[in-house]
Amino acid sequence: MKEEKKKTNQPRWADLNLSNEKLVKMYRDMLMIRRFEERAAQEYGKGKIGGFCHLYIGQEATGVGAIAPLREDDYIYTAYRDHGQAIARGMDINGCMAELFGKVTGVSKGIGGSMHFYDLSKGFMGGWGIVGGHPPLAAGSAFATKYQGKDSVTICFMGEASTNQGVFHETLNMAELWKLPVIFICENNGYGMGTAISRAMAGEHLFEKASGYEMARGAVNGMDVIEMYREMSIAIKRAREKSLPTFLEARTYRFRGHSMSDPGQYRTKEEIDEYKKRDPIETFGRELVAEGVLKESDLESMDEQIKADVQKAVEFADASPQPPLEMLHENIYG
Amino acid sequence: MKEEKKKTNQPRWADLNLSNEKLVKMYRDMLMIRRFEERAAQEYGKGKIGGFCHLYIGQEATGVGAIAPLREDDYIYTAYRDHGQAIARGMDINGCMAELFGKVTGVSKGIGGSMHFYDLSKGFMGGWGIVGGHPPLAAGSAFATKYQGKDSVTICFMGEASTNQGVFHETLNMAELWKLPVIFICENNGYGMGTAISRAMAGEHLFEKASGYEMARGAVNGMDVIEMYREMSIAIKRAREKSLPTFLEARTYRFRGHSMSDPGQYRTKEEIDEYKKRDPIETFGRELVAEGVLKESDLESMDEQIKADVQKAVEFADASPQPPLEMLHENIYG
Amino acid sequence: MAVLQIREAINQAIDEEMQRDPGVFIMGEEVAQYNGAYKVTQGLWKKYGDKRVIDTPITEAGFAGIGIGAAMTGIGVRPIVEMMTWNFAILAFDQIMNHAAKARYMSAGQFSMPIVFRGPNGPAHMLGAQHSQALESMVAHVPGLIVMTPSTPYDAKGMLKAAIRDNNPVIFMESELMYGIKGEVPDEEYIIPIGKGDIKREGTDVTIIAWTKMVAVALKAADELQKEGISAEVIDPRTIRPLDEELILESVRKTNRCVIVEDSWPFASVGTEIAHRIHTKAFDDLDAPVEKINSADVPMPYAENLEHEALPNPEKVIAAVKKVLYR
Amino acid sequence: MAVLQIREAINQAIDEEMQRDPGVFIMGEEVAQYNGAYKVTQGLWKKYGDKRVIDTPITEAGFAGIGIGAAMTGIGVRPIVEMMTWNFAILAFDQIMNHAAKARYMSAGQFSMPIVFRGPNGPAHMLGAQHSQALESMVAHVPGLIVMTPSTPYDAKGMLKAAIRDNNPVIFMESELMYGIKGEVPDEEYIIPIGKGDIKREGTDVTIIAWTKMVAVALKAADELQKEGISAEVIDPRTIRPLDEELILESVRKTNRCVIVEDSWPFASVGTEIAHRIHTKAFDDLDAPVEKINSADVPMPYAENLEHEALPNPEKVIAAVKKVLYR
Ligand SMILES: Cc1ncc(C[n+]2csc(CCOP(=O)(O)OP(=O)(O)O)c2C)c(N)n1
Ligand SMILES: Cc1ncc(C[n+]2csc(CCOP(=O)(O)OP(=O)(O)O)c2C)c(N)n1
Ligand SMILES: [Mg+2]
Ligand SMILES: [Mg+2]
Repeated sequence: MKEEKKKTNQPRWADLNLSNEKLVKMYRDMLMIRRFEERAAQEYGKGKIGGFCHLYIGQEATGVGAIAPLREDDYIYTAYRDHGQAIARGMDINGCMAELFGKVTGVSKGIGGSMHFYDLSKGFMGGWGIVGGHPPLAAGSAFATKYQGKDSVTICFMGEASTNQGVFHETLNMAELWKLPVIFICENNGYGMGTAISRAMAGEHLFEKASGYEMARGAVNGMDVIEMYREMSIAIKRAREKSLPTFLEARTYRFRGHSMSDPGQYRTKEEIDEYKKRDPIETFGRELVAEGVLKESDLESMDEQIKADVQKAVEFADASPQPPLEMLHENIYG
Repeated sequence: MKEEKKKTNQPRWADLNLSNEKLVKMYRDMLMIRRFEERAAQEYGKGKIGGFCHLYIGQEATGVGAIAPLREDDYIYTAYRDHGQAIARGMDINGCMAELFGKVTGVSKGIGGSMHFYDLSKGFMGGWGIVGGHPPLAAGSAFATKYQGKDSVTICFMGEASTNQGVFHETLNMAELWKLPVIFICENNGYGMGTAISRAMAGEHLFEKASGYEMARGAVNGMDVIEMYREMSIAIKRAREKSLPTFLEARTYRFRGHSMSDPGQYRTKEEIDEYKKRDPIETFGRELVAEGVLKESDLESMDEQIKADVQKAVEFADASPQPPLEMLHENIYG
Repeated sequence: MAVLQIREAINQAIDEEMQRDPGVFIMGEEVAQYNGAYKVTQGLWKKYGDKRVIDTPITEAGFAGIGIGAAMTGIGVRPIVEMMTWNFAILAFDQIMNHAAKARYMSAGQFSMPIVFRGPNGPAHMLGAQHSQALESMVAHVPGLIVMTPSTPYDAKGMLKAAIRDNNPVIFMESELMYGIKGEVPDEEYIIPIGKGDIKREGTDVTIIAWTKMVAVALKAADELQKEGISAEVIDPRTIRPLDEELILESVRKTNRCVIVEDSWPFASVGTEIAHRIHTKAFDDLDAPVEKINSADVPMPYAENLEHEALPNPEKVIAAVKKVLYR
Repeated sequence: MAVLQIREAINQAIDEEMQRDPGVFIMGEEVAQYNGAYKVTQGLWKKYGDKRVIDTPITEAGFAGIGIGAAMTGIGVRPIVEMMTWNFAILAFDQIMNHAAKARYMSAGQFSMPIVFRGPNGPAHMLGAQHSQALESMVAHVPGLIVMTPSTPYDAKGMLKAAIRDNNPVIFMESELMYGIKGEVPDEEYIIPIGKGDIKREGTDVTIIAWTKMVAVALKAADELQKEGISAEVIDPRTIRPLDEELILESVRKTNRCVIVEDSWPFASVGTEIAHRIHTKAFDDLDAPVEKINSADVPMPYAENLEHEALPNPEKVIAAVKKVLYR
């Protein structure tokens, strides 16, 4: 692929109007997610983080590629596997780490935890724990912006297993019927906990779940941040300009267990290794170097910087206070 | 159509292995449903029947054509619009009328009412009031017979508007995934209460709702009892012999309001009249006469007999006692 | 003052709030072109059009969720979601309990949730088990929700206006059988605040607590009791959560006896909660344990005689009052 | 006697009943190949195979309904439906409340409903608001359902066997945090009948009522109280619906004081129901109003300190006991 491009002297993103700065930012965001979560896993092991903790490692290109083409006034919904998208949306990593630590300086003041990151000021609408529960909320967000005459777009990440939930179908029907500017990005990482997609879903092609509604749909390589960016740009244009929904299947893979407590015996080491060869960060980093956007040494120094930032985030989280006890009874009503 | 058949001197059901007796029974069942419900409407007007009462008038061919090819050990699920299917299954019209009257001699001893007819001995599993709530039960019935190694089939009637409910989709997915011997017969009468299908459903073709699951599917003229019989025979065979589900859209029409209290201002008189020209009972009656199965006078005497039977059912219901007060606390647990 | 049916009072509340605030809209099954299954939204579609009066597919969970998502964007959208009846809203309980009720808290106050879920609740007449459930006890169990249930046209209008203006998810429970009930409604604007109960009848010998349909039953019982020289005070909490505990306790401290009437099932009901608060907070003022009259603890039967037997009625209330008075 | 974890005791109950009756099967998310999200079904798939240990898609309403439909055919099929947690079962409430709970009644007894819905309930540790709900009060509100909730390996096994053999829909609520708790379980078969409570500790001065996780809290409190010379009786109703009212009343008539501990929200809870029955049926035996200790009336926060603050603990129980003893 790259070979071909070389011949024309054009990188494959030439048509995408992507500045080098933006390309580097996408790379950096992916790497930040990776390092942030590797560290979170360590801190979890030390007991600094509690409850469920679902890592995004392996899926970074999906989140970063989907979020990069958004505008600031767009909205993002996701499930419990939400650290990656939060970071991609530019949420402060100190606040993210502090949230995992259950501290009042966290993005949800320690009340939400790993599964419930929120930042309304950035249109980051979370962070939801009921499988399949948030897609209607995302459609509602699109409904609201359309109602108010804004041209904002809402995107909604969800796992492939959540598309078996009925309310997902209810939502698709209404999104198409009412022409809502919402994009459903189904992160098909092949498994819902320990269940391979083929054991939970009838039908060959996940994206054809949208076919009964005649919704614009398709699959994309979710391990490739550029391909994600490309397909999302099209879908965002459709949503923003024509107020039409899209269902996008992003084929990806999670390198870690479902959550921290998952022994992961339902897939082979070979399968995991196969996917690791397609590591979205490494492959994109190599490509950036090959295309002359970055130097090998840039990658290294960037990594050092990111690790230092993550280290600071851990220190920040650790030093932060827990929420005051009065908070137990605050924000129930308002 | 008939014209063509005439040329070959073969009725169009020649391939269906239908005896004249069976054909006459199908006609009689449809007429019985019609007369039973016309009378029920009258009795409702007199205050003999309470609550909701959803008439099947106009849709008789769907129920009769679907149920006629069943075996005695097959199961039937339906929604609240259940009188027609109950009668088609051979449930006693005295018991049916008495149920409407809320009498202890009713098919559900007066506890169920119009929406909740049951006769386990005939595999008639009801009679459910939550739109979209019963399809999973029907799949469960198919699951159970398959589990027990029986080759029974379960059929499930539902309105077209109920296919927007999420649990319907959950059910379709599992029915196909687990290869359950269940047939979903979606009675598409064009309206869910006052809402035309196009205002509630995205996508052109209702039956394509099953496409994402790659389930066998199709549409059939639900105003034609023979076509229903034909398509159902194929689906039943698929279920019984291969343990595979089918989703069948039966295009039909209800001649009356959604329930007794419906002013029905959402459709035109012209539309209704157009469909009445295709009255499933009249057209089939004419065809039976044309094919020499019955004489015109047979139709008339049959109608007289049916009306007399319905009259007796009303008298039976009227004369029957209400359930004894102790029954209030019976059958909650067992 | 105009004399309105409850359905008209609710309609006016919606209409006025839609007029006042372009962010208010209503969605639900048959609310638009059909004018509402129970004609509560009569005329609104004609007046406000497709954009603001929206017929939904039959997908209670889905459109509840769309309403929730719309409400929490924080861009001035205030959905009213009509549930054709609360029996069907059970399908949306996950959306209501796990999403609407928790978004503000989980986000540490970032999200506001200006949404009303409204529709008829409780047994009507001969609708059978699946259509005859009074579900206030279930929703009132959940912190994050507000639960209101009016008993008169006056209350219905003032309470619903408060609900629509509130920034919390409000469960607003009406009654099919009450939509036709008439009463005076002022021409000028008024609001009945959330959490404010009402004395529907003053009395001195016993407190009868009831809401929605049961208020009429309580009042009927009180009239009968008056003839026997027993003076009953009838309290309508109007808001179930948060409960106007002070109003209730004050009355019971005066009368020292209490009967609660509700048409829900008895086990762990709102009435149980109210009784509990009285038993614990007015223990020394009570001359008899609180009596509760409920619908029978059974799925509602269709047969008219059994349904009648299952429901609370003035006779049962009178008997309970006599019991707490040891008569 | 073997010493088993609760998860093992539950596993044994399922295993033995599957062995005994080929009509018994189990379905749910991750119950088969993964051996259960909390390893409760460990080894069963290996032993019984795909036919009887069935991994479902994530469709709580759908597979609950399939279980219900299978149960009511009356051809000897007895499904056990595992809910990964009860928080997710809210999605299936329509199936459970409107279908499983009502089929027998609406059909005037034609249908039987031999089905168990089981899984962990209540707050675990730092799982946040959507994953930390104790929902027994909601399901126990509904006639037609049976609700059981064990607190020891012994109870878990005997109760679950009763549930599986019963012909009614049984809601069987366990607890993530308790799966590892150990206790003695007889080698020979035994059944603990539905509706039968248990005295977990005898005492004379006060009755503490608690179930599942809260039994341990109550026992801990009782131990502490003993040191201060206060003798607490700890009652575990085990079955929430139908409630072993006699056992409870008997104890309270003896001790004249009662504290209820539950980790659900307080409003219209099972504890409220129990308190109400005591207040009304043992009114004259009570020396103080019943005290209730609940989880805080809030969606559960994630932060460890706040979660701790929200939950019942022995200290809170001790304080409540002292309150009812006027100490
Ligand atoms: C309604 C509901 N059921 C079950 C669960 C437990 N659960 C959490 S994540 C998960 C798997 C979801 O898989 P998928 O949608 O593919 O997302 P992924 O975890 O792969 O990102 C399950 C079963 C839940 N949180 N909510
Ligand atoms: C969950 C639920 N929502 C709403 C209703 C009220 N309702 C009863 S029938 C009906 C229309 C259903 O239409 P369709 O499925 O097309 O069946 P039809 O009545 O045309 O036979 C509605 C909205 C209900 N009974 N259950
Ligand atoms: Mg997945
Ligand atoms: Mg229809």
